[in-house]
Amino acid sequence: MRTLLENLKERFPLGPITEQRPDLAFVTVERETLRPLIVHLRDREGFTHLVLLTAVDWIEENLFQLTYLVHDRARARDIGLRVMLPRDEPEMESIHDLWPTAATYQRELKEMFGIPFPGSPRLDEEFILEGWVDIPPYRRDFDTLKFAHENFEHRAGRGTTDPATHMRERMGTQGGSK
Amino acid sequence: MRDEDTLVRRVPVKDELKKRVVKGPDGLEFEVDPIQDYYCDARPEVRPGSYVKIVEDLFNWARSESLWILGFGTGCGAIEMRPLMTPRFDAYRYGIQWRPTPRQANLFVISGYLSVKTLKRAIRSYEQMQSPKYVVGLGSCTINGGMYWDSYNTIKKLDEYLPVDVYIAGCMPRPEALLAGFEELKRIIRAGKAEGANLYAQNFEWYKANQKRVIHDWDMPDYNW
Amino acid sequence: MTFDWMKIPYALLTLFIVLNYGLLLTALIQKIGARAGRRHGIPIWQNYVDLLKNYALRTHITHGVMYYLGPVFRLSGGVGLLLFVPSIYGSEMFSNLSFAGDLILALYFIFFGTLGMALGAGESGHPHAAIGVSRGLSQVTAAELPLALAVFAVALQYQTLSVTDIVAAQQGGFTHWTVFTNPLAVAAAMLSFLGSMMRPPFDVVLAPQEIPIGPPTEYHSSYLALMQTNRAIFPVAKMVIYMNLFFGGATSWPVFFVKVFLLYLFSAFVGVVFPRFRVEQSIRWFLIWAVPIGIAAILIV
Amino acid sequence: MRDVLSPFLAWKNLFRDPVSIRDPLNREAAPRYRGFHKNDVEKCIGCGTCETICQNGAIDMVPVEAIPTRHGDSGLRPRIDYGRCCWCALCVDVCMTGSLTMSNAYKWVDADPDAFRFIPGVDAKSWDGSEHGYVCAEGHHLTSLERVPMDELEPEARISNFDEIVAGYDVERAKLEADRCVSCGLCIATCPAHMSIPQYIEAVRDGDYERGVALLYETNPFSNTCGRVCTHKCETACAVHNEGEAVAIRWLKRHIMDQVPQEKVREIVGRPAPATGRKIAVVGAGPAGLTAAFDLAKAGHAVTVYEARHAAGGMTRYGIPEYRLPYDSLDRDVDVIASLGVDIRCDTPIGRDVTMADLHAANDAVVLAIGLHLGRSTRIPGSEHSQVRKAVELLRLITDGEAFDVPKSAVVIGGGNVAMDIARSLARLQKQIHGMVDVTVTALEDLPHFLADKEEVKECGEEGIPIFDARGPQQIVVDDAGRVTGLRTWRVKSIFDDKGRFAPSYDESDEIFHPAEMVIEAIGQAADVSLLGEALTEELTWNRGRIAIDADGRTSVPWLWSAGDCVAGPDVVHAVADGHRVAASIAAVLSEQTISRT
Repeated sequence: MRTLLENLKERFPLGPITEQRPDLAFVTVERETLRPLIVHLRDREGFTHLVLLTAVDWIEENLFQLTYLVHDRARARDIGLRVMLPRDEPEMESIHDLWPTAATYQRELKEMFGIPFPGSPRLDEEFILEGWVDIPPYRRDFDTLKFAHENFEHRAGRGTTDPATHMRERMGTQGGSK
Repeated sequence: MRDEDTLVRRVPVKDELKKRVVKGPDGLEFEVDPIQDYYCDARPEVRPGSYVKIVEDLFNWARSESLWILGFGTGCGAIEMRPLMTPRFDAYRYGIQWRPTPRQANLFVISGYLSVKTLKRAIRSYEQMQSPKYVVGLGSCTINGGMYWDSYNTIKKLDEYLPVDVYIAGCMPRPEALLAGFEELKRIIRAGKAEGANLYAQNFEWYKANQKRVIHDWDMPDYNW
Repeated sequence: MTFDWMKIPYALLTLFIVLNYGLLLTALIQKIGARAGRRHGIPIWQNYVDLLKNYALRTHITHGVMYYLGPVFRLSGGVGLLLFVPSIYGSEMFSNLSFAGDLILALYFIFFGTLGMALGAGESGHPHAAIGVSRGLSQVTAAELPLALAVFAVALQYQTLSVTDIVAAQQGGFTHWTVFTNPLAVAAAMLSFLGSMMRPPFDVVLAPQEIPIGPPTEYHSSYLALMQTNRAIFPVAKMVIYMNLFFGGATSWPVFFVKVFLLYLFSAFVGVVFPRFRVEQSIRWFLIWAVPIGIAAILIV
Repeated sequence: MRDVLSPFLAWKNLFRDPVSIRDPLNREAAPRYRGFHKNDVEKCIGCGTCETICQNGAIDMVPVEAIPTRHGDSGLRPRIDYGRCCWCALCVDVCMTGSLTMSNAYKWVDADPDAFRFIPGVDAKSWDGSEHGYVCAEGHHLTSLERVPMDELEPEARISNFDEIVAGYDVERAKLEADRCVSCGLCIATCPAHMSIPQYIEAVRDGDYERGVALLYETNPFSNTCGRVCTHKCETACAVHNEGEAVAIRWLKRHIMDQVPQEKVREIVGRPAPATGRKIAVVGAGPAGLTAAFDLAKAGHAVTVYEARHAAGGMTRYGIPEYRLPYDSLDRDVDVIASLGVDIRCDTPIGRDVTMADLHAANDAVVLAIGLHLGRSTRIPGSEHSQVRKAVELLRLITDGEAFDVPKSAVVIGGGNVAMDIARSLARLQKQIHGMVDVTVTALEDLPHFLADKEEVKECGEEGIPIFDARGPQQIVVDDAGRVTGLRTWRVKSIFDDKGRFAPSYDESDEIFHPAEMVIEAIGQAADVSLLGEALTEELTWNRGRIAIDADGRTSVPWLWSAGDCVAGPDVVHAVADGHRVAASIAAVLSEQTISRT
């Protein structure tokens, strides 16, 4: 893994590298570097399996993080490629031509995070959500509890009491108060 | 960052459901409106039972002892239904069996959470079942949302959308609890109180309004059967 | 030939006996199968309850005339099969409406119900039903082939097309039964029997556990109940044919019950322990194993 | 061929028993199955920790008719919504009393979806009596039951001096201790001053001490003092107390004050509101008087505090020994109050140069917070002897550094904190002067009913002071030369009669003679009301020797309020609460007057 990373460093501009395990490393790369790098990994280094493509919303940094995890079956090792996208302009190049399965992931990311992958097949078709009417729900500025309360009927008859407040109301006459 | 216009996806009608003109094998052209033509679009009606009490009692007994369950596992609770078919629990000895088609089933077991997408299918399946039909809500999720109480995509109160005859507490209820629920349902049926289908027909507008409130892409007729 | 009108109530009595016997028999076989799976299985009266329940449903929908006629055809296939074949040999009461060429009619009736079913199910418009129909018809055709061959062999052997005559020829001790006089034909017929009894491994068409349940997908309430009624009568009727053709027929109701039960048990004996074949597997199986035996049977005769 | 035939072997099952469960409808679950909830409502304290931990929002705390709110019990009980619950049992694991458990019942079928909300233990259920089910594993607790240890001076190191015994937590330990708090808030109602205890503990957890100080000063300007010597009744109400050691609330309060420099504290407390032109006089610079002064000064009133002694602090300074409450800690509290512009005039006893009438004339309101500075006497034979002293009197001498004859041996009568204070102070002086300790404590109460704090009793023992409990003093023995030789006591059979009145009965056969040069009475204190003057004493309404006040601390004389020990009995934090109350009452009355005047 170490040699592979050294090798990659020579060929591609790589960002920060985390070696999580001897057989698992994460590399952060620029948006433009991803495609040549992942093609290189697939065709030259034996990382033939796209394990997953997922995203994280770093709302505080105003970034989306895409993680492409690829697996090398022969040597049982994985590399995760991270791409940081600005949240306000998160468009990313599609890799469905490299792995057809990527199209499904990309469709899901479009739906749940609103990250567009132009050219990806069936990208705009509904995946899990049908008739979704709010911002993509995996975005962290989406308030799921609020949405649930506004959209769905909850059973009436609930209501709680704060022990401290309740005790003060019941025992308030003892001692002074502010 | 919340930009309603670009992020909110309006819900277009699916292509295969749009009105269109097709050419038949005989060369004649005719218009097809799938939503109208492919379904029987009729309002449900209240169907009273037999007026002869003893006959209705006999029928109810037969209905209770012959529960045919629609094999549609909506949520995680479906995993608890499977053991019932195994020799370990052997639900068949209680007159319970699973049918693969809603037409032949009388009992719809909502096995846990219903996502909005599943709800749509569940409603269609329910409406295709023949009266009298029963619904059993399984576990917390059907009662008040369960662990998905704050989820953006699951309904919280099943009885808002379908008439439920019996609820079984648990997350998920054990197969034994399910059997107990079915036994309770049998009791209710025998007592002639399991009239969910008529309830649904009576309060049809209310149910539809609730259903349409959460199913934003309503692209089917109001009643599918 | 004068028609004895008394035959009609007698035939209906046969029908009644066979219906009840069929309902109990299928339940009993299911129970035996369940025991082989180490469970209790359904109550013995479950079939009655299911039947009553389905007749008692309050709503039913139709998809057109053929859809309605499907179950009717199916039931008349079963009833017809039963009525034109003598159930009890030598009994005036229970010879039903049998006549000289009834064997051909019987073969026709076996197929008739299935065809009617196919038409009705096709009318329902449900894609699963259509899949079921195509599956069912191909399998039934494949299964019917060895049976037809076996029947021809038997007809050749006894030089008659009357079931009554065939039974008569087998009287006088069990060594006279076709099963011993023409074992190859019986073997072919029994393999076909497995295929047409809708039990595993050949039940993919109608298996209630399959997601596309097949032709009955859209059938429900009283339609389904008609089909259930048929499902109680039809196997018995078919087994009557088998019994008459190959196993010496029955001279009294107890013998009838025992022989039919054993025949049914035979299909269950195989069915309980084998998993389902896919349609193309079962067709191949019939063509490779059953058909050659049937041809051999004809050749030998 | 084998493949074809071997499946037929399955037919042998026909002759074996079915594996089906014979009666699945009445099958009992495993003994530790997580079934439906049970709650021992007697044990439950309604702390709501189960509600807090529930990830599904399934638990509501609701009042229950039959369960009253009382000290350490909110009177609320958890109501569980089985439309939410997922039986993860976190609520059982976290339960602070172990009252919440699960039965192994698992069948509940109902046609009514609203039926699935119930209060375990209150709404009777069939599984209430179930013996099996999930309970929190023995010894398994989500929160630590043991208090983070506090560094203290060893008995040998502390007996010869008045150095503070308790070292206080460092930041790391304080965080660990703060982590044990479940923020239930049961303590708040118990605290007379209703301090925001969970909130300031949270501030410790967050390391945000300035927020902590701000929270403390909202309710208590004597946080340095209370952080050391508060009676901390809150800790008896602590939810953790039920199964382990209560959170060290007092030490955490002290920790906050220790962490923030004095200038910063003053800055946080802020400046008073614009002057209102109203003037208020406070008699007595103890916690009650100064708290009232603090509140009133913050509101912009001009406050003058008159103190008879050399320094402010009242009983906290003159009653509590320095090893428990160092004077500089007290000074910090007083300093903050003075920084608000409160004019504290020491050595100004009322009745000598200034009278109550003068105060009335010059001010809009007067607060009487004179504390309990007179000791009570046992009035047993020999108690008039000059070597029979009052504890409060000796403590005052010690504080003022005035010399007195430290006896070689002494016996203290009393079982309260004052008795412990004087015994231990005396022991220190003995050690310093005589090099050895010889103090004995005798008390009416038996040890389980002791009035003094447990720590006090324990530390007393550590410092070599024997305690004789359940001893009734009968006679102070004076020898022929007129010197006290000791105290004779009888064993107490009971203190109160069957009507609950104070009427001790003794076992005369069990007599002990405690030899001593000096006998110190520490059986209670009284207020010195001589300063009121005759006219005012006449005018006031009295209640069993104490000035009668209404719920707001106002006396029967409209311009006079009274607060603190002199009306409420000895307790620092109670005095603080009293101070707040009269301040609020005065402020309300003054603003009413302003409105009616304009």
